Amino acid sequence: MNPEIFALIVPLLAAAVQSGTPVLFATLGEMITERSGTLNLGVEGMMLVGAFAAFLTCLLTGSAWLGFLAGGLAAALFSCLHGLVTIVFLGNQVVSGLALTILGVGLADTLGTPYIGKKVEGFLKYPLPGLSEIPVLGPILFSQDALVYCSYLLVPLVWFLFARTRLGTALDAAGEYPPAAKAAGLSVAKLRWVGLVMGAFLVGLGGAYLSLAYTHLWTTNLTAGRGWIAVALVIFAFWRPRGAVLGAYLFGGVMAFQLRVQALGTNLPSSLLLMLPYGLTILALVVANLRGARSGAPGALGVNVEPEE
Amino acid sequence: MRLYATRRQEPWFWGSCLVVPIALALSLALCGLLLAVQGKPALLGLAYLAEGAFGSTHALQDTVLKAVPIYLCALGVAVAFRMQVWNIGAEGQFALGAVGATFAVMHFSQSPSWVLLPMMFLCAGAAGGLYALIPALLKTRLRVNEIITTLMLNYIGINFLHWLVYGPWKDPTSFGFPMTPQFPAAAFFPRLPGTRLHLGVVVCVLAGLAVWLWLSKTRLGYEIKASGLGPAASRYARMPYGFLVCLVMVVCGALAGLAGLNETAVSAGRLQPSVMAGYGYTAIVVAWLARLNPLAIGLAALLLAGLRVGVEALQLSLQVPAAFGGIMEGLILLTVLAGQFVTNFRFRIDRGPK
Amino acid sequence: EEKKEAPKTEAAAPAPAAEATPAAPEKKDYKVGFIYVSPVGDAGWSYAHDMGRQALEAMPDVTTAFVESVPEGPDSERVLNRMAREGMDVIFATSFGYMDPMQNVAKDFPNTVFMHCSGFKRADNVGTYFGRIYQARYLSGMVAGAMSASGKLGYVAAFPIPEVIRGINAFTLGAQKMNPEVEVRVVWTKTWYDPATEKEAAKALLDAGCDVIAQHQDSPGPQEAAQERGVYSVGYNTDMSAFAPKAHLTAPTWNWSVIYEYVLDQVRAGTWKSEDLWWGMDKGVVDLAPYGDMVPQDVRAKVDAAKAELVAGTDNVFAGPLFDQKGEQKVAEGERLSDGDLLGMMWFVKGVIGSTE
Amino acid sequence: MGLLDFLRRTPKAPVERAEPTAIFDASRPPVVRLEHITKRFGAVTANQDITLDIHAGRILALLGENGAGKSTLMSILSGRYHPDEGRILVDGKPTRFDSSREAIDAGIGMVYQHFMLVPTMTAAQNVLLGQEDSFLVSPKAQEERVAALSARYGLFVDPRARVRDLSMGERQRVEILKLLARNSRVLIFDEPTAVLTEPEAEALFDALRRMAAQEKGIVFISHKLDEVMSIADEIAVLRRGRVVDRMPRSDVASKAELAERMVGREVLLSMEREALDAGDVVLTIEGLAGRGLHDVNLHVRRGEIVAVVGVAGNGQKELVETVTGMREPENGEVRLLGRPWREFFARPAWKDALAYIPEDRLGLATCPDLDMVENLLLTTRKGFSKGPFLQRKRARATTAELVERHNVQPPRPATQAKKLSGGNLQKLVIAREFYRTPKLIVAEQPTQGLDISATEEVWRNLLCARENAGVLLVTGDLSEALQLADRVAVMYRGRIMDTIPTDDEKRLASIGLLMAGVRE
Ligand SMILES: Nc1ncnc2c1ncn2[C@@H]1O[C@H](COP(=O)(O)OP(=O)(O)OP(=O)(O)O)[C@@H](O)[C@H]1O
Ligand SMILES: Nc1ncnc2c1ncn2[C@@H]1O[C@H](COP(=O)(O)OP(=O)(O)OP(=O)(O)O)[C@@H](O)[C@H]1O
Ligand SMILES: [Mg+2]
Ligand SMILES: [Mg+2]
Repeated sequence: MNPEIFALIVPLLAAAVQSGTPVLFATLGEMITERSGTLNLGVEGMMLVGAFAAFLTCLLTGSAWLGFLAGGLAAALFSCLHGLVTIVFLGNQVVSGLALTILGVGLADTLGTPYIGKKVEGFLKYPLPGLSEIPVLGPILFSQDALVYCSYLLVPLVWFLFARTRLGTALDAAGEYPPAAKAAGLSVAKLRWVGLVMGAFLVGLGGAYLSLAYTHLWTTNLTAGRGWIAVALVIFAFWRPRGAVLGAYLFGGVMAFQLRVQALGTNLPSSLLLMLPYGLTILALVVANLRGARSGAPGALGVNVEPEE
Repeated sequence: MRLYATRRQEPWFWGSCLVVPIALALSLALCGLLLAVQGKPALLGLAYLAEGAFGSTHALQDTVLKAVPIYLCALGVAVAFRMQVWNIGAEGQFALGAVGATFAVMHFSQSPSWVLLPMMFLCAGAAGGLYALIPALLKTRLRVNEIITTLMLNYIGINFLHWLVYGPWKDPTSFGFPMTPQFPAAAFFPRLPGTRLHLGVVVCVLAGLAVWLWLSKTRLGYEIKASGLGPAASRYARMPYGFLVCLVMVVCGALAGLAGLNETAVSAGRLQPSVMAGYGYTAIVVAWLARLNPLAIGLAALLLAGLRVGVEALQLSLQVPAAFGGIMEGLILLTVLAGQFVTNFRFRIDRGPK
Repeated sequence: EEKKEAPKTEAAAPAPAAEATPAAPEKKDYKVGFIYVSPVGDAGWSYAHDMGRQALEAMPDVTTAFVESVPEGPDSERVLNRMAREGMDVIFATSFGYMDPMQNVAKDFPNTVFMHCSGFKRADNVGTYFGRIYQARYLSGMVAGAMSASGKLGYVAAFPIPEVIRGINAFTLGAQKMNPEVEVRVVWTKTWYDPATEKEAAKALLDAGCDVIAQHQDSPGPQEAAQERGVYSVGYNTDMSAFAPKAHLTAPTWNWSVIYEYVLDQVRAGTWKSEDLWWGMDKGVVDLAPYGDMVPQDVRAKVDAAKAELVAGTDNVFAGPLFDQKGEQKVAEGERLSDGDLLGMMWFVKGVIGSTE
Repeated sequence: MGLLDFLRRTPKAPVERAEPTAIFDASRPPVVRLEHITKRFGAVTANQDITLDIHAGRILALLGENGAGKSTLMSILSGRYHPDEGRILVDGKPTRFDSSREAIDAGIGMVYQHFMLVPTMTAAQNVLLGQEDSFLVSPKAQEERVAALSARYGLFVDPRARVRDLSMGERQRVEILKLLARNSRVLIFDEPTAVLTEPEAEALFDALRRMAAQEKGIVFISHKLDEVMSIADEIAVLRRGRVVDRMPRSDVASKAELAERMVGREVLLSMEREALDAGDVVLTIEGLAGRGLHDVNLHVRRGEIVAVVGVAGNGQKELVETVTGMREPENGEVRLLGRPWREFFARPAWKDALAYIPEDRLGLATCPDLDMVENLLLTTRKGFSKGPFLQRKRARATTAELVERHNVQPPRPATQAKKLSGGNLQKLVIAREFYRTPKLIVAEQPTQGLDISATEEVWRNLLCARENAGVLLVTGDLSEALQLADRVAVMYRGRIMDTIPTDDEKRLASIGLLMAGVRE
């Protein structure tokens, strides 16, 4: 094929993978949480908290991996507020999640102000020896940073969790029809805690990706709405891991594409170009529905489980 | 011994009267603590906050005015949520409402106020409503999840507004800045005599009443509720589910559109990107906090508006960062939510074996 | 000839920093309010203004207060109103969108001095101010043009408003001064502060063959992208070299305290009157950050020479002949764009590739 | 294994059952003892000071009218509900169950009346939910395990099928398999046979007897007195939340006696049905085909009841959905009250037209979260409208009246549908649908789960309704069909095998074979 087209397309796809990765982490995380029945709209807030914790840890310890872990842990800890309000006190999940976003943004901003403009080494590009030399695929998939490779592993892992483990089945049951889970002797409250915290951990990793691998610096508004995109992509993915990959890379790809269209010179107004990723997401969903895809929303998503029910 | 919670058959009335104040007090105490941690005087800070929100007629008017767009959006969102249609697209519908209002102004700019204002209402409502119809049709015709479409349409709507003000609708005399020309005086909302309160407040009251009447007293309102609670049962009872979805979406869009009109016509007096201030998202919080009840939505909107206005006073007096407002808001919401538990459940202690 | 239109800079005769306001025996405490569009910690626009505010705070009889993250719509009017009510003597509004709200509020508080940054509406008690950052951009463009091997420069831009477009043009003209064949590619992100997207935009430009990245945005995202690819970059707002020591050539920077101190001196002296302050390098409101090590001596010399001219008050940045993107002549040889034209500049000069929408 | 094989399968020789008296040893303590249990739901007292023993090796039948508190009591035993007062003794030791898990661990398992199944999971996953012993699970191994289990107990389900695609009968089987897969000491079956076919029920009883023989304690709840008479060792009768009677099976002489002890009055156990003159045709189905149906022909006249029988999942659902306007006929013609399908359903009248009593009472016929008044309004709302407004006061009064007339418990119109017992909910639905004075009634399993007096009531209502209406009765209960119907249509694999008048004894004998798809 025409090498010039490759020269354009390969970096575009590589960019799609990279800009899709933080969203992918977050989408997978939110997916786990939602499949256990908890709707957590605090993704944006948790991502920010995770991004900040990761950055701070990395700054203080100098270890990128510790930072990465800290990002996940911080978000997981932060999500416990949501668990407290919705699982223990049975408060409305929508409001609680939104409150979490508001709170998380506020916290990250307030705590992070002294660190604005600081820089960390974080994760650098690490082309995998051998694999990165594969033509086309190499530069796209295997010339990324270590966290991208982690995300490759995460997808089958999440699939495996739900398809092949006792825990995954139980989480699904707690999200689909809690009375059945209860009657089978499972503790729905516990399962929902597990789903929430586990999911939040991944969401936090998504945030950590932003501050450690994507930008290597701390500023306000690092997530810039990516948490919301993740929430949307969970639906887009029909609550399935492979859909999340598709959605995250598609979204990242279209975003990168529209920037490249501009860079190559166009007279199209930027506002119209910026509609592209959102419009295409809708379009993709419409096509999927026309082809008869099932929504797959957990039956008890967002519904609290009362003590006696 | 073990503590049990069982659901009350009826919500505990006195409990619900107490919960909000107690939860508020609790979260305010937390906020005070946070202030103290930052080395600011806690009590004084809270006093500034309260004063800034409700402490004077000025402050009260500020709060009420700030609550207007929140209320309108939240009311609309509540209508959709009542039917369990998860419209989180009030933000985009708000944008389209603003665009619609501007369209009216541009085409009837020579008309007197009594022609122009109704036209603005009409166009804003229609634009917001029709915009909301897109996800409604996608949902009913193609079964596309509305959460995702409405969210995406928010971004698209805002970019559409941007395109207009950066492009075709840009005021040639604005030195290139993204804004339409100033609206004529006839397009401004009349004020209630002696105050800064304006027509928008009246619209809120009327809209609230109408929605309440509609939802609780009419057959359509009943059908909306029933379809929301049991889509299968509503199909069984031959309720026009698709039509109802479209209807609630359009109403929600229209109300959000009116909020957009309010923001463009009242203060900005022209369409510019900064009319978008995230009320569409705030509305979701408010609607749920008030459990979709129109009156309670009013109170919740005032509470949130007051908080946001008060935080500005706090900033001005104590120089706490703006993000602190977010922390306070988040904490208050979480405590109030958790507090509602005692209105719905009673505790029992079991001293049985084990 | 240069000052044929508008900016009544000559009114600002007294050198601002040196002025010690002799004739103001009033022992009054002056309260000054600032309203910012973003958090002050953002290391960008609001941060630069806040440095100016801190300079005021250091003045003996001045206290300052600010409200940050105020959306430009109706909220700003309320905040301005509150500031005026609380008895602020001078209020600075630091974003374009505060223009109309400030006009509305100023009507009700005739004794308060209002200063609006970057707008064009004035009133008896409302003055406007701004800085000629394009001068510094012109210089940074010269550096970039000289350092580019490919002759393709990338520019990550926020919003298509005259301020940004003017900057892109000045940058391009500067670059062309060093390399007439140079072209500047523009990507709009429609964000002021989204490091990841802005970095992505820079990468898009790099993929399109650019080898120097400039930005009109507050985040250091584009700097990072340049450093990672081993090419050069031009920062903005403040010296951004910390983010990309190997890439950072220089950056146009702000120093708002010059204007703020001047205004306050005028107010204290009782001589303040509504005017438009559009100050440039000559007054020190804008400057160029120190060059990176990689900038060779001959380039530095040329840029320094151009800078000296600007500091001396000769502003030839937009001197003719100027052609627009399509090659049509906009400014004839020997003429120059008026300030009015500059304020509303919505076209790209020849050599810029991109849309102005 | 096909259904045919299942039916032809020679039943295992029933395990010899020892004489109850031989097993029942009064000196032996009960496995489980419920002591002074009281449970209230707000104003409703579901259980009042109940004391009940469950003995190993014996089958205890729990009888009682709808809403008597059977399910609640057993839910307490299975750890789902927490009693307000009283305690549970397991092996004489006081225990408290805070969750089903603890009850399960104590060896108590329950088949719930309202299925506790996860609709999106496979039958196998549901059966083994919460019981896998290793962290990793293999769907294949699970399916094999469940297939073996289901074959063993003659409760056939496809282990790979998702529960949401299963018929009610199949779901019931999954629910029972779930319990059988555990090794419980006390097994509670809350109306397990309501949606089982007769052979399936027989297979289940075999299993129950075998378990009892192995010293399991078994509680069996049913409204079908035949079943109770044939399987119980002991019988306890609940009324209005109290145990009002308790007896060994051997003390009861006949079904009629049992019925009387249960209801407190004499109950007719069969219906007198006089044939009425058939009137106009109210439902015509000609050549209906598509979506699982093949050339279905049927007509129903005013004054007659036509029963559709067959094993669940043979096209009854599709037929009913078409007739009730939930899905459009693909091929063939359907006419209701003389009007073509499209025309009829374009603007269906709420009154004097079609009434539908669906099998799914909680999700379809009613909305669980609405109260009785609003549930009444579901199908009658047009009758309570004045302009755009709803006459809620009038609706409340009507509801109160209907609730009283049909003896719905509790008689508070503000009660949410989900808080009604299954039988009472059905009464509410029937009250509502008959209030519409329909001309065509489609009733799907109308007495499933109803107590005998309620069943009697429904039967009487249906027979009575014939005078003005034609009735299409879809039922899995052959005896019900024979009691009520004038003609019986047998469905198999989407076809109507035959339509037999109920007075044609000779042809009726072949129904069993027809249901299995065999035509001589
Ligand atoms: N969750 C609940 N909330 C309120 N009331 C309830 C609840 N569950 C049951 N009830 C009430 O308790 C009483 C007993 O109900 P239960 O389900 O135990 O009856 P049942 O004997 O099983 O009846 P059926 O034979 O119809 O299944 C009924 O009056 C019912 O309305
Ligand atoms: N979950 C359970 N709870 C209680 N008892 C059970 C359970 N599962 C099986 N049993 C009892 O254990 C006995 C042995 O079970 P098994 O499955 O080996 O019987 P089977 O081989 O199918 O029947 P049989 O040998 O009597 O023909 C069964 O007869 C049954 O009574
Ligand atoms: Mg029951
Ligand atoms: Mg029953």
